[in-house]
Parts: sequence; structure tokens; C-alpha cells
Amino acid sequence: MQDFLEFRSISKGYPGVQALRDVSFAVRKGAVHGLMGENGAGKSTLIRVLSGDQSADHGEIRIDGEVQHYRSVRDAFHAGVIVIHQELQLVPELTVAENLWLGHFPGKGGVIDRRKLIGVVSEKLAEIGIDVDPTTKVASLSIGERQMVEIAKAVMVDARVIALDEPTSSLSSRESEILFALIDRLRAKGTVILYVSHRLDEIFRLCDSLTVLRDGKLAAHHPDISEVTRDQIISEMVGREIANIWGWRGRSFGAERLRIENIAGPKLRVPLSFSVRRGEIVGFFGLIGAGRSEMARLVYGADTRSQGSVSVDGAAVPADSPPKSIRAGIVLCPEDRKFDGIVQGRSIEENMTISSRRHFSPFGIINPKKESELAEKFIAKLRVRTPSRRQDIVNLSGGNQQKVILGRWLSEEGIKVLIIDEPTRGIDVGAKSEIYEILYGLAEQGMAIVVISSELPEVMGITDRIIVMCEGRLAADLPRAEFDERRILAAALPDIKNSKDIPFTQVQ
Amino acid sequence: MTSLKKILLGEQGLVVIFAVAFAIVSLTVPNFLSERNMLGLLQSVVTIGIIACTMMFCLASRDFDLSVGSTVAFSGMVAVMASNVSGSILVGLLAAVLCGAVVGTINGVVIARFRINALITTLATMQIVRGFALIASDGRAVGINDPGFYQLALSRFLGIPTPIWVMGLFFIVFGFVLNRTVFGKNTLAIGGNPEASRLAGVDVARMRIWIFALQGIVCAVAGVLLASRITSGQPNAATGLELSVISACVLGGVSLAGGRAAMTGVIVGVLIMGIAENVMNLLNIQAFYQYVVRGLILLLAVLLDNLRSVAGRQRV
Amino acid sequence: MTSLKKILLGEQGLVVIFAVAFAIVSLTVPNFLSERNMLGLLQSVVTIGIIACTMMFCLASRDFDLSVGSTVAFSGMVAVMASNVSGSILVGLLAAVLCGAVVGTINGVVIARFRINALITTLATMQIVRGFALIASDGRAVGINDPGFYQLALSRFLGIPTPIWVMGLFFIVFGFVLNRTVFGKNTLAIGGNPEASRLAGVDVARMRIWIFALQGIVCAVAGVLLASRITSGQPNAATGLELSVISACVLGGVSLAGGRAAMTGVIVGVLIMGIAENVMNLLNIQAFYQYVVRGLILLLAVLLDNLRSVAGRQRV
Amino acid sequence: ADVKIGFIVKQPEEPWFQDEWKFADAAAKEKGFTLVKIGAEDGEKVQSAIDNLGAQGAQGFIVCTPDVKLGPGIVAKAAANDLKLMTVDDRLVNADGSPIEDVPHMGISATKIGEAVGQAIVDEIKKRGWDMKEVGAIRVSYDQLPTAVDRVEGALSVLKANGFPEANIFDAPQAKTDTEAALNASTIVLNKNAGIKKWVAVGLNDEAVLGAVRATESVGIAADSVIGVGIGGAESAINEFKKPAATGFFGTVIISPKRHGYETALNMYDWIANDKEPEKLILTAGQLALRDNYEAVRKELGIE
Ligand SMILES: Nc1ncnc2c1ncn2[C@@H]1O[C@H](COP(=O)(O)OP(=O)(O)OP(=O)(O)O)[C@@H](O)[C@H]1O
Ligand SMILES: Nc1ncnc2c1ncn2[C@@H]1O[C@H](COP(=O)(O)OP(=O)(O)OP(=O)(O)O)[C@@H](O)[C@H]1O
Ligand SMILES: O[C@@H]1[C@@H](O)[C@@H](O)CO[C@H]1O
Ligand SMILES: [Mg+2]
Ligand SMILES: [Mg+2]
Repeated sequence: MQDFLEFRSISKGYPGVQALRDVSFAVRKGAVHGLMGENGAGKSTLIRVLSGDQSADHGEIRIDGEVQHYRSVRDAFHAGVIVIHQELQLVPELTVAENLWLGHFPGKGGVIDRRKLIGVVSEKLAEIGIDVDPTTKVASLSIGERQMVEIAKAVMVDARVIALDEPTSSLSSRESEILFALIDRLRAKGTVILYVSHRLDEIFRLCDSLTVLRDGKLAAHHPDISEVTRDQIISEMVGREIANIWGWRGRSFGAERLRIENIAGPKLRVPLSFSVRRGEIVGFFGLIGAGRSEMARLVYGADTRSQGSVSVDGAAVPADSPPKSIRAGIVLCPEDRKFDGIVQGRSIEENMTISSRRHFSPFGIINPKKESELAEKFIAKLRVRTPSRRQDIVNLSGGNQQKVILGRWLSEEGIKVLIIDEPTRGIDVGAKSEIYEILYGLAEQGMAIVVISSELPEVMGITDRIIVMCEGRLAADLPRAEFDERRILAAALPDIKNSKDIPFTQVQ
Repeated sequence: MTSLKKILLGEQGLVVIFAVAFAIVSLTVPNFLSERNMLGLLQSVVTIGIIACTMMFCLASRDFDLSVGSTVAFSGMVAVMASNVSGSILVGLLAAVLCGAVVGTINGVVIARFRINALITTLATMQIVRGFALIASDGRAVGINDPGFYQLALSRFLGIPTPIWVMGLFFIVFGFVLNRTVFGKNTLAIGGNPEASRLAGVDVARMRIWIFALQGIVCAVAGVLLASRITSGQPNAATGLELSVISACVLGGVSLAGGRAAMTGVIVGVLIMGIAENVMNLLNIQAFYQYVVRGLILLLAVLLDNLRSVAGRQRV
Repeated sequence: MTSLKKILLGEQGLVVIFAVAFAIVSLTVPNFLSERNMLGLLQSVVTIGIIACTMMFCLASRDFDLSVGSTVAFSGMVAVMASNVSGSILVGLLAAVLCGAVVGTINGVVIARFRINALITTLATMQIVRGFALIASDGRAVGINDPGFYQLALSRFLGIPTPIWVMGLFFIVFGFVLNRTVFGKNTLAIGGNPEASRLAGVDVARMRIWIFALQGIVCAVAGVLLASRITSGQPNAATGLELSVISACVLGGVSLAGGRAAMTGVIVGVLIMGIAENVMNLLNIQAFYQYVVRGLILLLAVLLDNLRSVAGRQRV
Repeated sequence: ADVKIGFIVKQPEEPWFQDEWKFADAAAKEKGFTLVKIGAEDGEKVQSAIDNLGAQGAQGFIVCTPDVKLGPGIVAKAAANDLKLMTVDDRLVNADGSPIEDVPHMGISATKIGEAVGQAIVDEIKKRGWDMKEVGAIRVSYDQLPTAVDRVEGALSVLKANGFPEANIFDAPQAKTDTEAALNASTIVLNKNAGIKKWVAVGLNDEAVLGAVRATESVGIAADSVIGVGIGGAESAINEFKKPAATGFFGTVIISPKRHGYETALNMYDWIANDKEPEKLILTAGQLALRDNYEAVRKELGIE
């Protein structure tokens, strides 16, 4: 078949960074094309150029043989290009339906046709199997639900090209399946799909062809994905072999470190109890909305608990104050990096040391030398791609931002309990294994670690024990020896009998 | 939640609180509920009320406009001068509207195209426009030649003075625009998440320019009505108006962080401001204490409204 | 980029632009560069300059304070009245600082704990505090009994009046606090993303209260110096000060959206405001035209600064 | 050397001060000195303005201060800058409230001018044959400004002395000193006392009284049932007299900016150039202007 979407020598630079250099490749009609690469390799930049949001310094885009001259997002839209960006682009105060129509509201003479506004959206949502009410405000949706709304943008009009930038990073396997089914349907209609992900399983599950970017350059182009292997892709991306991503190794556990008794809060009505030992890494698995993040926030005091107690090494932790929790030895690395993680407008260094700087600031006066040393250390260790530690964090790629937030907590001293919510969301394979390695090191020093993840392979790959949550309750608690995909998924699903279309598809 | 609580803390909470406060005031303050006082009260909030309509859009889109007071004074002056010179009130009106539109458009272009902070830009135009008003009139009030001009404010329809009708009309029109039109939704969208709106293809800069232009036009209407009410164009009119209008909007639940606005809220906000002044004067509260009372009412109103929304929402 | 461009558009761009403007003014405006005029100029910006130090923190943490003018007037009055009554200037000073701290703390608590919009809260306290000042003095200025009080402003060290030294000291101290201390960095973090900062262990509410309390104290210092300079406590002093101070900060690159601030920028902003006034009077520009010129200078300064930062950044 | 004289006023936007400046300019042209006009709305601005004049090499200045209590500070600042000092309109006072007699002053007594307003109203009430018990008085007040209090109280004292019942005097506090604020405050007074059909109005200036008059019109009280007497006599008042039909704005007490502007500047010049010290105190009087004689009065005062 013929090439439908073509990138011809695209280059794009930002001050201090050449994000794309002379990138050229083409995608056939009706193909799902994967785009992979390390954090900061230039994937999102390429997609932004395609979306008309950013213009390339050089090069051109052709769709169906036609050179595109669009100068705005609107032009791209009219050329039949729809882009789902890496960061959620929703307006919290508007309803789901309004968000989906934003920029192209239906109606005459500027007056919105409300029936069409809601009707079309209900139809589309039902068609792809997303269960949210079109008239609810986006502000009241969970991240996962928001991501699904974002994805629904892809079917609001008949597009010729759809680009999805890490759409599954905040979805669990169940929602991901909805997306995959949707992609299959679009492919059948002949739509070209550009698909960015760090998850190799998905790439193999969905894509027909693949391009790998590295340092803004084209590292490899595979017109037929069946001709490549995982290891090959990894080494094209990272430039080295990674034998075993998980790298789990056995450890001996000490005394009980974290003890949770009957905690409950506004969004978690059923009291929860569990404990974690020194040196133990406990994974929390569940579907979106299972309440894992709520649990973590209650433990940390980010939300106020209505009852129950949290103690570290036998000492009680106050109920409602992150600063006190940190001093008691608990930290939480939040799941929503944009709203709860990064401090916009401030440098990488400041973002990294915001909590730990008190350790090298006698009388509140910061020692700048120590600060920069610490920042440099974790920039190197986590391989953050940036021209300087003084770079504003918003200028980093999504994955690199996530690394900085991780660095914030890994650089803390005297921490006894580390809770990480979706630690590797949007992080490339190479960095992932570095992060796991750091976690093992911390555990070996006696830290109690809680990992919340929606990626089952990850939870199974790196933890010593898995607690499954379902609808705000603890549904299972399995030691590593008893890890079993079917059992975990079964425990995570609310009610097996009622749902006919449970995605029991195996996740490799 | 009991149902009483539900009503108080729900979407319409401020309206309910207001209704209760209104009832109490009506019962306890003598003369308050008389028809004459009600009309007087409404007339006293016409300027604030009219401008609050567009200020609501301005704030909802995450902008800010300090130049409204000067624009009111300037366009009022222009209306009087132009109709004196031309002998036609209509020409005066058109000239005023044109001036308002020009000021607003300049604000909008500077803010949206040159990307200059709205506070600074409108603080600058506030001074420049006031300067023009003073220069044009040599700092003196300009008298109206044609007594027909007074009729704009003095005439009545069904016993209610025209300015009140105009304000009511504006409330209805802008309420409709906010909730039912593309313009309104886009305004909320660019305030709620400018980046997302831009990426969805909303022409954010154009929207912002339109909003400011509209604000200028609306200020001109208010300016003309004011000039007619005080039977002259006064270069010093409406100083400090900007803060009153913004307060009324914020009281009415418009978020300064953008993205949130409701016409009913703003109407209530405007009325609260008006009633506070009215009641203080009816009760003969001494001028210096009025400052204190005014401040306390402002605080109390947002505090109540806030209790409501804290209970309603959890995380933002 | 050529190196000239680099300097102009770099971090210190505003400073460079300012230096050039200063040089031009010095060469073209007679009497400008005289020692007397320089000292007069610096003295005229003491109030704005001192308060800009803490306003910078307030804005950087995404807050807003409209009550500074009233607090200056009120604490100045208190200083005068307390020292008249007690016969001791020191008691007067302490009373003023205490009052300032109380006003600031109340602002902070209401805003940070009850989560009420800062604009509305400080608009309310602005009126309440002004009301208190008027009530306490019955609306009239209060004279100073002990001429020693005048010495606060009149005394000189190395030929330079004390208030200028105080302002310089504040610049240095707050510059240091902003860049080199946990307090300063946390302020900037809160402004950048309050929720993320809270989760990162910053006690956001406490920080905000501290910032407002500090602002109140600093206003008191400014109020005392002002009362000493004008040799009386005046209930109507410093009206409109808030907008001047905020303008100076924004001119100096402090972002109203929080998270961005620099002491050098703020100093330049303060000086630009002062020089503009000074030069207009030296050049005998007519009062009405001064409005226009003031507005244009404000616009021009941010426009230039903006060209610079647009060139520097890409996305916001 | 060249003579340079400063003229500092507290409210540069006010027509009154525009006129003072205009007449001072006339003196400057006549004698060939430079006049530097500076507006200073508060104590701090006055201080800066004096420094500024010192820096420019002026030899003296005339000031209408925002607050008379600034006296000692202004005197000290003038001395520090080696500037001769005269005051106009408002006389400086010491910390204890006594006038600073050393500083030459030309002005009007706020109380006196208020009394002139009161007298005009009393005369007109009598002329119209109203029964004072049936008449209400609107006191448009702006108590934040000491001069305003003195003027209004001056007017009311005359009313009361002539038997005007105190219970019929109603306070209408304006939130700002513009017509709209006065209009809104007065409307409330009228509505609260709907039973009273005849009204008189006093206020700090013409704009305040105009607001009260507009309020009577808006509630439908006939023009011949209203007697408003303002202070100032600038355009706002003249516009009122020019209207085709008489309004409730009965008259205004005009004070002459000419003498204040022209003579003070001239005296200062003589002081500097010829070492001729001015008189310590000159008090000018206001003059009542009505619809049918305002042109004559203005001519008499040298305005126009
Ligand atoms: N506005 C900007 N200013 C400066 N540098 C930028 C900007 N946007 C992106 N970059 C840089 O461009 C490079 C490519 O970023 P991009 O977002 O395309 O990476 P990515 O491949 O999508 O990475 P990730 O997997 O982490 O999402 C990165 O080094 C990033 O820091
Ligand atoms: N901002 C919010 N407002 C209202 N409800 C919310 C909000 N965020 C989450 N919820 C609700 O709280 C519950 C649990 O939330 P959440 O989705 O974060 O759980 P989770 O198990 O951490 O899942 P994940 O982290 O995979 O999204 C869900 O019912 C969700 O709808
Ligand atoms: O303030 C007044 C001014 O308005 C003018 O009337 C002259 O006297 C001054 O005291
Ligand atoms: Mg990316
Ligand atoms: Mg979660």
C-alpha cells in the first residue's frame, strides 16, 4: 500500500536543545504506526509539529501526497489531523460533552445546539464503551476517566490521521482494552494512527510498523513490526542491551515498619488496614477508581483521614499534614505529576530539592553548593535529559519531569516509608530499570516501600507482595510465591458474573 | 446531608443566602422595602451592574480590567461633547460607543497579541484614558445642551426608569451568551485551561480581544447613562469603579483564576453591594463606620459562599 | 544571537534597558543627576520601595494584598498617637509594628486558613483598617508632640537620610531571603504550584500567613517613616499605594501568576516609577498630560521587558 | 538670577486648582519668571515635590496642602531646601492645631464660606415663604476631608440659628466626592423621608449639591421645592444655570481663583526678586451667584 502520512526532514530546536534533527519516515494508509524512544527523544515534539501547535524549523509534512502548510491547530484539524496529547488537555469547569466539542461547538449563529452537543457525545461514548455521563463536569472525574474522555476526542470527527501520545499511561488494562478495540476499528476504516508508548507489549499488540527516535534523530524505521524483536527495539532506543528489566532479587525483611489501622476518608468509606515490613516492597494493584491513590493520600496526610491510625516504627503519624508525615519518615510520590508533582516555572534543581534542602540549610539558609551537587547527582543517576539543572521543569519532556519528581523523594534523607503512585508512568525502559534498581537498594537499607501501579507486569515484576484493591476494599493479599495473573485480575474485578466483556486478554 | 443543608450548600447557595439576608433586611430596616427605595437602590447599581456583565467574561477568561472607570468617564464625556457639537443625541451615543470600543480593543490587542500582563495594561490605559478625559474637558464638567439627553435616564417604562430596564436587558442577554453560546463556552474554556483551548483550536487571542472590546462598548453604554443621570459629562466620574465591579463579580462566585462564572451569582453580587450601601445609609451609619461595615460585609459574604463550596467540593 | 542582543534579552535585560534609560534621562533632563535630586528621588520612593520587598513575596506566592496603603496610614497614626500618649517614641514604634503585624496576620489567616480569595479579603481589610484609622483620628491628622520623632526621617548618616538606608537594608535582606533561604524558595514554589508544594512538605498555609504578617510589619515600618517625614499621622495617607507597589513589582518581572520574582527587578521597577514622576515634574509636564505619560511609561516598560522574555522563552 | 517659583496643589484635577494655576501662569508671563506646577495628593507627594523644586533651583513656592496638619513638615522641608514658602486656600497649622502664623497665607475660611451658603438658603426659604418645619435638609457629607466638615457645618449652623429644626437635617454620606455618589446617597434620604416635600441641600462643593438636586429630580420633586446651594462656581454650576429651565440648584458661592492664583504668585515674585515680604494673612470672601447674576459675579471676581 501507498505511503499516506510522510514526515520529510523535520527539524525543531528549542533554546539549548535540538529536539528533532532531520527526521523522515512514512506511514501507510490504514496502519498503526508506533513511535518509540527514550524520554526526551523528541516523540511529543514530532506530534506537536503534526498537530500544528508548533511549527518545524525545517522540513515538511505530507498527507496523502499533499504538502501541508498549516499554521495553526485549526488548520491541522481541517486537514483531518487529530492529536491526543501526552498531558491531559481538558477544561475542568466544562462538562464532558463541552470538552469534546471544544473548538467546534455545534449550532447556528453562535448559539449552541444543546441537543446535538449532548446527543452526539452520548452516542460516541456508548459506541466505544466509555461509561461517563456527558453532562458531568470534568473536574469531578478521576484521572483515568479523564484520560478516556481525552481519547474520545479521536472519534468526534472522521479523521484521516490520529496521533496518540502515551494514551495508556494512566489507564489500567481494562480501559486500555477499550482503547485497543477502538484503534482496531479505526484501522479497519483506513485511518492512519501514530501511537507513542513506552510499553512494548502494547506496541506489539497494536502496531503494524514502528519508528524509533533517539536524541531527536531517526534511530530505526521498521515498515513491518513482525520483523523486529523486543531486545532489538530496546537497544535501538537505549543504545545498550537490557537483559532483565525487572531485575528483582530476594531480600530478607525486618520488623514491621509501617502500620495502617482502619483508615478511612471522604472517598474511602470502608476502613483499611495493612502493614509493611522493613525491606519489603509491597505492590498495590487495582482498576482505575479502585481507591489506591486515595489510600496513599490518606496514609500521607494529603487528604485528612476521618478515622484510623498510621504509625511508623510504632510512632503515630499525624492525620493531616504532609510536612509532619515527612518528618515522621513517610513520603508520597503522587500519581498526577502535572497537578501534584511539578512546580511550574521553577528549575529542575529546585524541584528536586524542595523537600530535602532543609537538611543542608542551617537557620534556613541554603548551601548552594550542596544543593547543586545533589541535583547533579540525581540528574545523572536518573538520566534526566536536560541542558542544565537550571532549566525550567516545564521545558522537560513528560518522562523527564517524572524522573525529577522521583529524584525529589529519592534524595530525601531519613525516610523510612516510601509510597510511590505510578512510579514509571511515561518513563522509558532504560530509566525504568534504573529506578527499580534504586528501589531495591533502598529496600535493602531497610526502607518499607509501597508501589502503586496499574501495570500488572510491573507490579508482578518488582514487588515482594501484592495487595489488590477493588472498589475501595482490600480484595487480596498475595506473597510473591503466590503471584498469579488470573488470581490478581479476578480479585481486581468488581463483579465477574455481571460483566460479559471482561478483558481476560493476557498481558505479556 | 439533610435537604436544608443541600439547598444552602448547593449550586444556588449564594442565592439562597442572599434571599434570607434580603428578607431579614426587609423586615428590620424601615423604608427598605418601599417601592421608591427599591427603584432608588436599583438605579444606584446600574453602572456597576451593567459593567459587571462583561467584567464577568473578562475575569472568567482569566483577564482583568482596571480601566472601566476611566472608560465610563471618558465615553460619557465624549457622548456629551459630541452631541453638543453635532446637535444630535444619536451622534453622541455612537461617538461614545466608538470610543469605548476603541479603548477596549486597544486593551485587548495589547494584552492578547503583545502578551502583556492585563493588570499593568489596564492600569496604564486607566491612566491614559483618564488623562484624555481631563485634557478633552480641561478638567471641567461639560454641560448638556439638549435636554432630550436627560430623558435617557429620566424616562420610565411601566413606572420603571429606563436605566433599570437596560440593566435587566444586559443581565438577560449576557446570561444567555455565557451559558448558551459558543462565545460564552469558549470564554469559560480559555479561562479554565488556556492551553487546552488553544490546542482544541479556539482562537484564544481573538476571543480575548473581543471580550475587551465588548467591555469597552458596555462601559460606553454605562457612561452615557451616567452622564444623562448627572446631566453632564464629568472627567472625574466613576473613579474606583473597577474595584467595585470586580468585587461584585467575585462575590457572585466568578473565579479570578478563570473558568468559573454565573450570571445569577453576579446579579446577586451586584445587589449585595448595592443593598449594603443602601441599608447603611438608611440606618444612618456614620461615614467612618461605613468603611468598617462595608469591609465586614464583603468578608462575610465570601466566607459564607466559601463554606458552601468547601463542603461541596473536595479537591480542586 | 549577537552578544548585544544576548545581553538585552537575557535575564538582566530589564536592568540593562533601565541603565540605558537612566543614562538618557541624566543627559537630557537638567538638574536630574544632581545629588540633591537623587536624594529627593530616593526619598520619594521609600514607601513604595520598602513595601515592594514583601509585596514581591506576596505576589510570588500567588497572593495579592490591597490593604497595604491602609495599613501604612493606620500604623503611622498609631505610632504618632501611642508616642504622644506614652511620651516615648519607642512605645510608638512598637505599637505600630504590633498593629501592622496584627493586620497582616488577620489577612493571612483569613486567606490561608479560611481559604478566602486574597483580593476580596484584602479589599475588605483595606476598608476596615482605613475605617479604623478614620475613627481613631476623627478623620483629622494627628500632630506629633515630640520633635524627636521627626529625626527618624530627618537624620542622616554619611549625608544620606535614614529612610534611604532603611530601604537599602530591606532590599539587601529581602533579596537574600528570596534567593538563598528556604523561606524564599518555598515562597516561589508555592506560587508555582501550591498543591505540589504542599505535597512536597511545604506548610503552605503557614507560609502564606507568615508572608502576610511580614507584609504587615513592613507596612508599619513604612508607616512610621512616612509619619515622621510628613510630621503627622494622617488617616488619609497612602491611598492608592497598593496599585503603585504592585505595579512596581510587576514592572520588575514578578509574575502575578506566582512563582517568578527577583529583587533586582523589583528595585528597577520601583526606580522606574520614581524616576517617571521625578522627571515629569522636573520637565514641568502639565498635570493632565502626566496621566497619559505615566500610563505610556508603564506600558512601554512592560512591553520592552516582554519582547525580551518572548524571545527567551517559547512556550508558557 | 532667573526666578523660579513652584505652585503645589492638592487636587490638580479640580477645576479650582486649574484656574489658580492659570492665573499664576498669567503672573509668570507678566513678570517673566518660571512657574513650576506640581500636583501632590498626599503628604508624601508634597515632600517629594518640595525636594524636586529644591533640586530644580527654585527660590520659593506656594502650596495648597492636602492636609493642614502637614504644617511643621512643610515648613521644615522648605527650610531644608532653602525655599521661601507661602500658602494658599488652606492655612497650615501646628501639631496642636493653632495656625502657623509665620507663613504668609491667602485663603478663605472654610467655615465662613459655609456660612455664606447657609445664609443664602435661609434668605431664599424666607423669600419663598416656606415653613421651616416642613423642610428637609440634605447634608451631603464627606467627613474624611476636614475642610468638607467645616464647610458643611458652617452652612448648617446658620440654618439652625435661624430656627431650622435639627431633626429635619439628614446626613447623606457620599462614598466618593463625585456627583454619582452624592446622587445615590441623597436618593436614600429622600426615599426614607418621602413625607417631606420641600428640600434644601448643602455639601462640600458644587458636585455634591448637584447630586442632591439630581436625586430630587429622580424622585419627582419639583424644581421650585428645592434649594441647593453649592460652593465653587466652576463649570458644573454654570452648566446648571445655563439649562433652559431653572433647576433645584439655586446658587453657588463663588470663590475667586484669580486672586488666589495671580496675587500669590505675584507676591512670591516680589518677595524673591525685590525682597518685599508679603502680608502674613489675606482672607478673601466668597460671593453668592444665582441663575440670573452669575455672569456679573464672575466678571466682578475677575474670572472669565
Ligand atoms: N518548550 C521547550 N523548551 C525547551 N526544551 C523543550 C521544550 N519542549 C521540549 N523540549 C525538549 O525537547 C526534547 C524532546 O522533548 P519531547 O517532549 O519531544 O520528548 P519525548 O520523546 O516526548 O519524551 P517523553 O517520553 O519523556 O515524553 C527534550 O529534551 C525536551 O526537554
Ligand atoms: N477529583 C475527584 N473528584 C471526585 N471523585 C474523584 C476524584 N478523583 C478520584 N475520584 C474518585 O475516587 C475514587 C478512586 O479514585 P482513583 O481513580 O484515583 O483510584 P485509584 O485506585 O488510585 O485509581 P488510579 O490511580 O488507577 O486512577 C473513584 O471512584 C474516583 O471516581
Ligand atoms: O479643597 C478646596 C477646593 O476644592 C477649592 O474649593 C478651594 O479651597 C480648597 O480648600
Ligand atoms: Mg512525550
Ligand atoms: Mg491512582
